[in-house]
Amino acid sequence: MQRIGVFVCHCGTNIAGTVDVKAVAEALQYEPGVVISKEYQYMCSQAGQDLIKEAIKENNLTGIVVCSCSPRMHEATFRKTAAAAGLNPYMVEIANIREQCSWVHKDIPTGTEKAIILGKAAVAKVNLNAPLTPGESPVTKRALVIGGGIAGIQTALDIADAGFPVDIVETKPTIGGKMAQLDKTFPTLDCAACILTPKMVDVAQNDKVRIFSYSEVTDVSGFVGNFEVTIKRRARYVKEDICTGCGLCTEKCPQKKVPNEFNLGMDNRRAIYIPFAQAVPKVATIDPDYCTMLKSGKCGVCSKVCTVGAIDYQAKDEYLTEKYGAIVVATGFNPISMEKFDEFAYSQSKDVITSLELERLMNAAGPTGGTLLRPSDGEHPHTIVFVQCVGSRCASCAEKGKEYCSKICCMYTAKHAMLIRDKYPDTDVYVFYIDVRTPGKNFDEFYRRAVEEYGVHYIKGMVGKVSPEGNKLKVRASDLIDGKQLHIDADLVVLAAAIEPDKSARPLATMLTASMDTNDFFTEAHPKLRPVESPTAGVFLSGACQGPKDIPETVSQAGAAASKVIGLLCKDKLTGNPCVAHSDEWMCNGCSTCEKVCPYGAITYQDKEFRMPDRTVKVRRVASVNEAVCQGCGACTVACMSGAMNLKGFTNQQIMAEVDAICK
Amino acid sequence: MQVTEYKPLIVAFCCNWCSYAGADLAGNNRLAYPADVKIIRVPCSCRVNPTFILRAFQRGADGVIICGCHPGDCHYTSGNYYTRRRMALLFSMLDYLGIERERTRVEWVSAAEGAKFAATMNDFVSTVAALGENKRLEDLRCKK
Amino acid sequence: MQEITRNALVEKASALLADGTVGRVLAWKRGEFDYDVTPAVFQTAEELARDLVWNDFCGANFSKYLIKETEKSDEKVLVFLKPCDTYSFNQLLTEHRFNREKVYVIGVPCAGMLDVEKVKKSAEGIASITEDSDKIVIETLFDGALTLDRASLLAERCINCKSKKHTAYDELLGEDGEVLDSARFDEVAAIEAMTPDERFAFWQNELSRCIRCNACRNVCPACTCEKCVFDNPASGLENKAASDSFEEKMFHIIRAFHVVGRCTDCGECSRVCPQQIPLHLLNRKFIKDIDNFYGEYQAGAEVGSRAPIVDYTTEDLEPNEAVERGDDNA
Amino acid sequence: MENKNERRKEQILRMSGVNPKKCMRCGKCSGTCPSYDEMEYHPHQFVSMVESGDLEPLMSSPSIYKCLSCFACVDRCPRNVEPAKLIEALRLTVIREKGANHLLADQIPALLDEEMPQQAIVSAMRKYSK
Amino acid sequence: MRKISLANLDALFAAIAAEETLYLPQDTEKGAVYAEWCEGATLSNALNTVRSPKDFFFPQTENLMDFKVEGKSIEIIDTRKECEDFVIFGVRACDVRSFEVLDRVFLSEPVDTYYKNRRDHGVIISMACTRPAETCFCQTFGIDAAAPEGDIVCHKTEDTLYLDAKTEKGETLLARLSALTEECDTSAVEAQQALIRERMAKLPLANLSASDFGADKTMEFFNRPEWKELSQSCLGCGTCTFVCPTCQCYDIKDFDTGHGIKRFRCWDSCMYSEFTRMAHGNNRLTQVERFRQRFMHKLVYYPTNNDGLFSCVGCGRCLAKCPINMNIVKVMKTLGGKDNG
Repeated sequence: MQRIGVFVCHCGTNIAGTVDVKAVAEALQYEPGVVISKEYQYMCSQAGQDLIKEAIKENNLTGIVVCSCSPRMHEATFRKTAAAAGLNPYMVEIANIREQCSWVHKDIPTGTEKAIILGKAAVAKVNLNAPLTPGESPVTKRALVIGGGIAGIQTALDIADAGFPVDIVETKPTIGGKMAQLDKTFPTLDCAACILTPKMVDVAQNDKVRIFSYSEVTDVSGFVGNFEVTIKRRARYVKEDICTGCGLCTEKCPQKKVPNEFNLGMDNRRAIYIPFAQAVPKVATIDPDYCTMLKSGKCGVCSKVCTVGAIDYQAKDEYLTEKYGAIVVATGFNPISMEKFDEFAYSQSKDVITSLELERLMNAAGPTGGTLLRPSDGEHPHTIVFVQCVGSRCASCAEKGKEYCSKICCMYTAKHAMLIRDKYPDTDVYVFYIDVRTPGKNFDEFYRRAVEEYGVHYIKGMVGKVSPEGNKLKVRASDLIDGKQLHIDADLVVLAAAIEPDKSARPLATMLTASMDTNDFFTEAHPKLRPVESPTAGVFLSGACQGPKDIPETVSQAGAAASKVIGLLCKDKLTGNPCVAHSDEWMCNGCSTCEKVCPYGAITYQDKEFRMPDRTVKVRRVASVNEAVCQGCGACTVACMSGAMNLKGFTNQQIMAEVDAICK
Repeated sequence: MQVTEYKPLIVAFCCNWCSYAGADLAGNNRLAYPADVKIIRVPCSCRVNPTFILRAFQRGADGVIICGCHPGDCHYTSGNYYTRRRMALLFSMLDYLGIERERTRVEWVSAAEGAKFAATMNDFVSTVAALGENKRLEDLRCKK
Repeated sequence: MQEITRNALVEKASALLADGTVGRVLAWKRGEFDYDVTPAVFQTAEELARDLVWNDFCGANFSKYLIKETEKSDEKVLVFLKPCDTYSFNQLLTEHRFNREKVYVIGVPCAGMLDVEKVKKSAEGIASITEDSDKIVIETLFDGALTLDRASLLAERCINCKSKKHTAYDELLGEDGEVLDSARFDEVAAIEAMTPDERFAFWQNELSRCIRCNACRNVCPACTCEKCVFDNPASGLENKAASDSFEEKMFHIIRAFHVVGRCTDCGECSRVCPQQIPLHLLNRKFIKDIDNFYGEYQAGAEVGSRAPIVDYTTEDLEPNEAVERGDDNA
Repeated sequence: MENKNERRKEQILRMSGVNPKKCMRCGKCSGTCPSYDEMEYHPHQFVSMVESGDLEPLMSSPSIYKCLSCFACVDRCPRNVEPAKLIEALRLTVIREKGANHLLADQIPALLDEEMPQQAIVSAMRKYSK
Repeated sequence: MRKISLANLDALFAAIAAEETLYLPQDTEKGAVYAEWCEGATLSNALNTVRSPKDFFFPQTENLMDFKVEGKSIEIIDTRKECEDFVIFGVRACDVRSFEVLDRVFLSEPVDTYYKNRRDHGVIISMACTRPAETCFCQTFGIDAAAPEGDIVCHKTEDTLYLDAKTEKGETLLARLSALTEECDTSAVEAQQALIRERMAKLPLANLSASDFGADKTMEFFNRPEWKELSQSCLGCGTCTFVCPTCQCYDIKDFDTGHGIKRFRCWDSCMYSEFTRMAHGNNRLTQVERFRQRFMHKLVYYPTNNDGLFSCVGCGRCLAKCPINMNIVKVMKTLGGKDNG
């Protein structure tokens, strides 16, 4: 039998105004198990907490019920109070008589009656509470970073700096990600390569970091501190450890007509290639879709020219399995497809391009060597129209655009406009915008410079239609400030395409049992307070996989994710949430139903020997819950027919006792 | 409409992450709903065993409502999807047994939907009040 | 008339006992009367020759017995399974309830089993029952012989047989049949078409007769819990009383719910109910709903399938719609 | 007066099914409108003026008849606001309040010429009649 | 001996029902059941009811008392109600004997007052069987289906019902019905009895003998190896015990209604794994033991404590209802084979 103390809080007049707290305390003192029932002005105050602590000690209480505000507010407080008085913190139950009673009911009789019932339910529950102790599990001191863009690189560097080994898995042949494709960066106009490539080199040279490029994660099992990850290393047909990256093969390869994805298909590369000069690892990769040797067995030029014998046509995909304590997702973003925006004629004209394509066109290492030329005829464009928010903030059709703001477009467009006006003062640059969003350090100043110093025409209004006519692009747009419709004959139209999470994110989320929002961005554990953690313990988020971000934000989030990982890897053992499922092995019949519903894979089955009542020994298949993985949702408890599976802290018996108390 | 004096007893199971927080928000915003609603906190709507629902009816509840995160928003990724299937089948069965379908309900209420929580409860209470006392799933022994 | 003769079963079983393939045989044993058949374990060819019976009253489904039987020793158990029994067999394998390696399954085609209650309703004082192609001849104690159509005496579950196809066997006697297009949901639909008041009255009448003997549960091949929640004082549900209508409703709703997606619709529950409550109509309602809501699913059609109740899609219908949908079906 | 205007607005919103609050003032409707230059008030202005209850100027402006009902604005609006439907509702409100059709069916034959597309006749009927 | 034309049966029932609640077997779609007689109800022709009439004296569930908890005090409330007089009509010889079996349990010291209360107020009108079934074996236990016991014994022929009072209770009731009935001799009844006995002798189980069983035979049967084989297909359900007219085991439990405790008793079955569970656990761990208990009780333990009286009456209900057709006849034939061929 429990010895329960009931503590009713007035919360000033918040509760006492609508609930007769004295009557509540009085009514509850006769409930089974209750030995003391008190009320006080503010239970959460130091004095209130002291009152509880004293009562626990004086009356040898085994459990307490606090009738107060929502447990979401002060459950943790009162658990600490109880613990300080030597009571197991899970012997505390809260009756929510503020948010769910005094604040929503008007008169005192009603409020009091309901408060008493809620109190009785809490008492009924505490009567069945059992002290709970969180479980412990060891931590594998190695981290995995999925994605080798700036987010992944920064996270890996920071983790490695703290002394923990870390692996980067990148699907592309090189790390670097989107940032490697950029020309300059706002608002300082640093050259992207100049600030990124040193980091790439750092990461390559750091002996704590292993880079698995041209690889992908194919399976994840385990749980926080103890993940087991299978990584598929795709065959690149070049021995990574031997290739010197001299590039001779990429010059001699006879297959020259392979669209160069690094330049977004605006020029061609060879079938054996190094994506760009500063690639890390700087080794060649054979594209099996185009290599004639791999496709038809005829050629072998690269093998002949390779002086170190790095070419291996027989290479196969390899799988390796590694253990990690933490996983960081840094899968990044892509611009959405512009195919469906007919009004902007993206599919009709080569001269309608996306901003990322413009980055390549302006990059010294790009297809035009850094000279801005029209893709259609290689002429110098004189009139350039930028269209903002293409597919962003788009509620109309989900299959076309995205409802959210892509966040980075305002700033990079200002950057583009400014760079163009700087380099080619003879061009007219129009930017059509809905709003210009510049919340960042030196951002608005940057945008104003584009307008004021560089003479970019910023027009509030939207482009309605782009129609190719001859070698011009007829742009029809509104100018909302001047109240007129503009007709511009443009040479080049640049669309600020919305960005979306990388396609690899969703299957990865499934493997990680990490949750995603409807846009396939990873969900944070808390949008404000835990922005770099996924709700799945041990999985962290870095960069644009969590939501649109610019480089400074990405880097700071990458650092934050790294510090969370370091915090985790520093621990030798993890303590879990004690409100987890528990299988009564004697009751379990081994049917595997619970295993199927567990979203965390926390339930496994094993054959165990049991000494039966008739003294025989029987081997039975029974479920066991990995308490470190279980998050305590309770899906298994309902799936279990025999009631063998129960949830600590929310047992069937406790919930039914609450039901009974409420329905008295 | 006829004004009914009947005060029904409503048991509401709310998931800790969304609906319970939604109920708290309704409280924060002082959005009134009848005191007939008594909330039981569960970690996830998928913790609600059909047994609990029947138990509530046995003990005299007139209506039972289960509130959880919106599909897709479950704190545990998939809990409310299981709730949805389980309750769809259970409610259909109760209806098949001739038990008034209005006495059971599932609503998705997010932590931000305090107003929806209050509106849902107001609506549910008045619906159940109109039906009157639960007679088809009652246990006579539990009557006062 | 069953296609395979009793002797074929005896010969097959005796041969497998003789060559050591199996150590025991689970089969039907003759009793006091022609309709009196008991599931039994046979150890020798003599016992088989003397007592094995295969006739129109061999309704008992052996699948569940395999749990107990396979634990007894390392020898293989020979079991005869009718097509409907094989679904239960697979479902139990899905739930890891016994070791497949320890069972030797012989599939027996089934022409449908007779309903003993129907037989007794049509004749008092039964001395003997014999078959004559599609007729059944009942010799009575006081009224002479009666000849009845076999079809008129078939059990409901056999009239609405869902499948003549064995979903699992090591060896098959005779020809295998097909999965049938049965009208098994018609009765459910008829109840759905009633008004709520009629439905309530119907079930009140049926379920109030329940005496809580647990025959339905104990015979059910899906009810294989180590300890049933209704027997477990710790569950908070244990109650032996057939006290008032609530307990029976609770028992039958929860029991049906516990076998959702696992019930193969073998019909044993209705067969054994001493009060003749059509319990299969509860389970079938769930099966019908699952088919309607989540796509057709037959428990036990294969080993290892995932029951819809432990699965989901993000597009599932809402519980409040489910009830509406029930109407459209009516 | 205040009330009448409120009722009118409510009716227009109900008839059109448009929620002008969804508008984010991007002006893509006006940027896309082929009749822009013919209009005194432009599609985006229709949306914002209806929202602010500024109905009189719109109803007395010839702009409401300049809309071609080509639905380009409806198609391209990123927020599903559907300005053309709003304009149509305004038009209908004007005609209804006048108590008569702007154009009667028997007036039409005289206005027809061979060049006129069938579509224009149909949309004219819709545009000028109750 | 009195008689009444079957045509006047309704009048007879009405006369009884005028003062006492009358129950008689009535047909339903799912077999015959005892139900209260009301205008228009007809007597079933079925041999017997699906459930035995033991419910009248020993109902399946019965509230014994209530506890009311107020603060820290507990009040005990006696919920017994004074039972009204009632008449059960048409009880077969086997079932009449079952009341004797129950009486010896419930009316021996300490007397079960709940049972006695109902027993005192019940009048049993029995009915001789004319068309016994193949499952009948009452004669094995010395019961004469042609001459049942009871307060009033009835014989039904083609057109007439003969009534003969055997007890004081019966005589009082029959006297009250004298206006409807007329005095007659016993010749028609004797003729019918002869026919019944002839039929009984021809039943398939006519030669079943219980002579091997009876008092003080525990050691002879307890360790017999056949129990294992007999019980192996037993499902452990309670069907046999719940349709049995003589099974008298019950469980007493408290039910918390939320505003008080109801102490009730309900039938229990020795076939259940939870039967007579005690603090240390169960005393019969396997189905073999539970199975053996039931039949040993019927055939050995009960006779040992009750002057050799068997607590099986051969009604055949368990033969008809056992899901796997295992029953006392098979047990007797297997274990007591000496006289059973």
